[in-house]
Amino acid sequence: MKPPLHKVLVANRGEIAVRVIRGCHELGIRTVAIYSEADRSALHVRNAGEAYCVGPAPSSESYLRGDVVIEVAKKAGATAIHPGYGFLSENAAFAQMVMDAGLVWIGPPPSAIDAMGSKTGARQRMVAAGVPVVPGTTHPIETEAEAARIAADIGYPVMLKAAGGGGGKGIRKVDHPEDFAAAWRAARSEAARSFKDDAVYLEKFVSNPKHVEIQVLADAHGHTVHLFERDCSVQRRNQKVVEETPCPVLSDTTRLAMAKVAVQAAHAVGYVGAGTCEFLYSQESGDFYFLEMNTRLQVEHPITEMVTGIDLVRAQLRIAAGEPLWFTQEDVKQVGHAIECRVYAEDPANNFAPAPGKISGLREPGGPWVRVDSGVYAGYEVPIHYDPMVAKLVCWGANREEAISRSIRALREYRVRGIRTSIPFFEAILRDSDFQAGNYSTGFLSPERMKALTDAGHNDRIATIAAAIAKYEADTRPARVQSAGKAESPWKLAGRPKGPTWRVP
Amino acid sequence: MKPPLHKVLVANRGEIAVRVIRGCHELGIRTVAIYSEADRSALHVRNAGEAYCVGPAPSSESYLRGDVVIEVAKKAGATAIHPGYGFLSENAAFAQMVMDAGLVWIGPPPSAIDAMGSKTGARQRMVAAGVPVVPGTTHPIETEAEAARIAADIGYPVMLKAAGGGGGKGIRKVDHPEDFAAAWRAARSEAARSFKDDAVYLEKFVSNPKHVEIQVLADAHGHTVHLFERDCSVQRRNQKVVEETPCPVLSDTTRLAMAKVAVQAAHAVGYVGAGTCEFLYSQESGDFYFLEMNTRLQVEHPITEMVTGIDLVRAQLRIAAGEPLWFTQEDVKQVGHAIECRVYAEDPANNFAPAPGKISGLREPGGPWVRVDSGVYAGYEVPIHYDPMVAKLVCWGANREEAISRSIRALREYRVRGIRTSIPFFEAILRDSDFQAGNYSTGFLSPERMKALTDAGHNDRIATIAAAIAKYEADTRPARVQSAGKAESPWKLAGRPKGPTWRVP
Amino acid sequence: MKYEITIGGTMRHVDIEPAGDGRYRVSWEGESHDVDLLRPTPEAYQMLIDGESWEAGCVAVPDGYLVDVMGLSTEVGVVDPRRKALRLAAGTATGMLATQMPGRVVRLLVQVGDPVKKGQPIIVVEAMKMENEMKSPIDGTVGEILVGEGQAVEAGTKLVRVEA
Amino acid sequence: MKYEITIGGTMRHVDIEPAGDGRYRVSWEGESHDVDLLRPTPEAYQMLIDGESWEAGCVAVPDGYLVDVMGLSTEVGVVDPRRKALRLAAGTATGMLATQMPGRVVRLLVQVGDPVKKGQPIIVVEAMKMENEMKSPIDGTVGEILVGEGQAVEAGTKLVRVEA
Repeated sequence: MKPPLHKVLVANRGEIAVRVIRGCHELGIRTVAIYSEADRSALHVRNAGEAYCVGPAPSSESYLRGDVVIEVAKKAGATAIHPGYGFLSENAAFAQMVMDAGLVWIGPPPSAIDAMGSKTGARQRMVAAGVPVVPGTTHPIETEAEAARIAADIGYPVMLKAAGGGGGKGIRKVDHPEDFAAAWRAARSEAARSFKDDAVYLEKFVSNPKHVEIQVLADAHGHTVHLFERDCSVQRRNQKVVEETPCPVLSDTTRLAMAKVAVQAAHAVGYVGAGTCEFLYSQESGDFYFLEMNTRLQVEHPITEMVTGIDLVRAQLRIAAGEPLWFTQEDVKQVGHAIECRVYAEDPANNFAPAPGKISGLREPGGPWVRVDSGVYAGYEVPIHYDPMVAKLVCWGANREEAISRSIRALREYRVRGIRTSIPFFEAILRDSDFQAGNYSTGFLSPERMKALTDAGHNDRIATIAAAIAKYEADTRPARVQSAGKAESPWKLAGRPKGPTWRVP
Repeated sequence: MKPPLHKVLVANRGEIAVRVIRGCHELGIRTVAIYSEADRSALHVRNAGEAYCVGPAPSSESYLRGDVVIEVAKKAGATAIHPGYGFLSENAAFAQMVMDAGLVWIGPPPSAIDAMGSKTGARQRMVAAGVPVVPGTTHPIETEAEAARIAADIGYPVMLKAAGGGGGKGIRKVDHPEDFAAAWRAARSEAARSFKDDAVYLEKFVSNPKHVEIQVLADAHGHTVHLFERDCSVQRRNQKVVEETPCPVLSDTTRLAMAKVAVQAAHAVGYVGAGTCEFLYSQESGDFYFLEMNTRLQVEHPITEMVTGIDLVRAQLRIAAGEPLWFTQEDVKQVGHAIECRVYAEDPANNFAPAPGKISGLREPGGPWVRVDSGVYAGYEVPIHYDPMVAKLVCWGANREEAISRSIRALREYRVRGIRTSIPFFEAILRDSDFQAGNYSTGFLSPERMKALTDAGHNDRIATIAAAIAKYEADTRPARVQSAGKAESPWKLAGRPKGPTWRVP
Repeated sequence: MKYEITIGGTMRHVDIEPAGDGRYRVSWEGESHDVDLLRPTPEAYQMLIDGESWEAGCVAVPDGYLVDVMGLSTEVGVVDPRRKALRLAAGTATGMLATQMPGRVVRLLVQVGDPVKKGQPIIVVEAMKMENEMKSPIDGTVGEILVGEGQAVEAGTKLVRVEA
Repeated sequence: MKYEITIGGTMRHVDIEPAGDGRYRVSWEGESHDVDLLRPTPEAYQMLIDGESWEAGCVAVPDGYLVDVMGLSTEVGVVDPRRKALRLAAGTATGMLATQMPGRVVRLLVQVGDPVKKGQPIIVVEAMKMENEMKSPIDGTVGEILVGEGQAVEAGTKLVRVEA
């Protein structure tokens, strides 16, 4: 590794800090972790080469203090900063400060972050670059005639939306031209009633959409490649919970068209490093529309790593060190299938209520093609201050069926004691027949389905037996905990029957 | 999965039982574990669907009791038996008993096990099938003239070996024809003195050999494919410790020639299922010689899985269920590089003395392309009765350098408290310059290298500080164990400085 | 030993007898199981139930256990009938609302003396950037409020006592 | 607090002072370190040593600790000089041989009264199908044999006492 990346400060916490530290260590790069006062016991502090406290628990006083982070980097002799995701990762001003301090910024140029930072600005740039965005107007339309003409242009179905609106009022979906006039009047009058403003605008209706995104990698020498797509449509409260690649319903033609657009979008803003273009994909029309570009590593980057064999963190580091891409688009192959489940410390059956607390016992799954990117360990107390995601389970399979069955196997091996997690919820999702058919959109986790998914799986028979024994042991031998093989010498056990033993006469 | 594999009894223990159980569960097959009285707390008992005790701790009274195993299988309603490796896996009589009991035997036909069971018998069959074996005679040679002629035939260097011998006596390596007469006399006279029998035979000397083996898969419909090779030359006491694929020194021509021979050997004995042909490969001549065929799954099968993407346990199950191979030889690709380190509970610095005992703390490595096939867990007591291998660490990389650096990273994350393991020894091996150059043979772990590999790495500075603090805490606060974040409410920590904190003025 | 075990609305009379070496016989109407128990780690109850391998985590809560099987928690009431008789004789039912998670009290929605319905939100606790409404466990009257707005609370902290 | 710390043949006078909140100042000739200690699990000493992150496992053994750093164990003698003075006044040096691993005693190679050299094999213990010769810790005479052939032993069992 080149001198600029002698020692990297990772300006993040949790599993992504652990992930970046691993990538650095594999390249022989030294690492510096930062931690808030609530994070002294965090796993990234244990795994890093060095670790320094940057302030109190609230992110605004620690992980978001760019000035402190740069100061620590310089005192610790770090030569570069990796921001992970979230926190300072998409802060162009911070990126500039890092570079001004003479440090390497492991991320895209501030200008690219800026260009993609505002949704409307990005939309205008993308339109100029020929990238498809959800068609429509963003300004109110004056007359019904003009509106009908625009609707015909962008194609039915369309949505009429109150310009001053929100909360579902003044919105009308129009399926056919013959319904337009009535819908126009209804929308305007409802808008006037609700918002005292009858201005209405028009947008293409994307029905049954999937959230599909394309991973791109660009070096500082003008080469940009894509690493195919991820389907991130399983969402709760606009947060992704299960991701997979390939997207089970995308045709090769659409996949490549979308990928081409993503590369084009990255080019248009002079992108360098790893980034992701998010699209809305209509399962009915097969059309797709650019939503935004995330100018950083994504949470779900591992599934792309699993099917392409390309280490994205290693790639970020090598690109930041100035290396040109060491492979071409033709070298990138999508092999097999990968699924990620984001393990949250929360209770899906209780409206995803957070469930921080001490992890009294932990056994992570292992074996073939099972990857756990964890930010916790047995004995760790999940703090109340940060995102509830504690780990990611990533499983690869030779095909989708294998990836699903392997994920279910791994989820059933996963033991987290002391806190509630979304682990059993994932098993219910992966066993859902619509999920198994690939037949799901961003509306997948509807209230009805949530109820079905969280009702299943409880085993009252086992709970009854366990509780009876626990009570009996508490009543008769309160303090006894028979640790494996500890109570007696293993030699003494020999010859003593234990458990049902069958012998052949 | 077909009805014959409704429920599988796994006639093994430890990591391989866990591995097979995982493979079954991924296919929706129910599992039955067996355990000895010393293994009630073993991980395979925890992971299986059902578990039954088959006898006392000694293998001969439990895991090797084929009659009991079959009885348990029938009582539990199992329809098939998977033997793992070791124990009953290469016992043709047991395989026959299983089939006679109306159960499916997940392994090759007894006739194939028998054919490969005796080394001399296998050698004769292989010679007949045109498979290369180490050239030489197995019977004593009468005269010097005849011996010299044979030596010239098979090519120098050759080994003269006392027919009645052992322990290194009566052995002479002969490099050139002009040295033959003297060596002949010396070997015969030493043989006569040592064993009262001057009979001597002759074998080709394979210098600087590598142990390379080929994985094969055959279905019951006459299709046999190979899954490329594994280099298993890093050995101690003839036991493999580190394996990798591809072999770093094999040319593509030799690789494919060796693979072709392996497929041929499997064909010759009517092989069905997963098997491995072991070869001795001469790095000097480039020649290779068949040693034996292991008619079962190998310990090191995961590295083949990692580079081919083919799940070998799943393949065994599908083949046993009667499925024809679902891919052709052309579909099998060797992608990237994989390394396995066998984690033993032993002390390499102390002549590999076994180190059973209680694992008081365990943190297995994770993250990208790191696979742990473990047979243990935190709190488990490694029993004294069985093989000391407790887990396997398997890392994949896009190339050999990446696989090595990832393995080192994973080894440094691996924490096993309470017992000694070979984990730090592996780091020394992977950092060895000869290993890194691929320049190693079966003689790699010489006494000199062992000394160098086990001397390094101790950090006296850290040990001094840790011991001083441990003593101080014992002297002042004997019972205090500050568990992460447990002592105080995390809220109370906020605002209180902890650890070095830098602030920008 | 006999216990009354309640899951959801269902109550069973369960009989448990030790069979030596960590084994138990657990029976109720129509069902009977041989259980071989091992606690590989303090929090894990690893059981071979008639040979079937199961694992559960049991955490004691008032009048029972929170039992975790494959990550799904179930509240299981366990009552020793002899003790139950004693307790029923003793006093009034009250509902104590405690928090299962550490966090910070954001808002109190009731005052002492307010009548409340079972399931009515009475206090809001924040953790991990999310507000969570905590509900009255019973119909009754707010008897005591044990925390203040803005106060940090740990798991298990008692928040509000509702009297029936 | 001052300790005499011995690793291999090297002895250092180490001074350790608490600095509050789990922090310590550890110094010896020419070196001085700020250490922020956390014990995330009972067996792990996680230390930030002047900011560098290290982890060690410490197991108490007679007169010191077996310290595991990155899987490599080092025997570290730790003596409180005040107590050492007391002990030196008290009696004779003896070498007690104990087993680090559970197993079975296969053979005794010495009898009480035999003179032995440091490093001389005196007893054979078997575990995991391997025989292991255990050696005398000091030059001296066999004072007591505490186990018999065929006997099962656990880790830490005292086997033979050698008197200097």
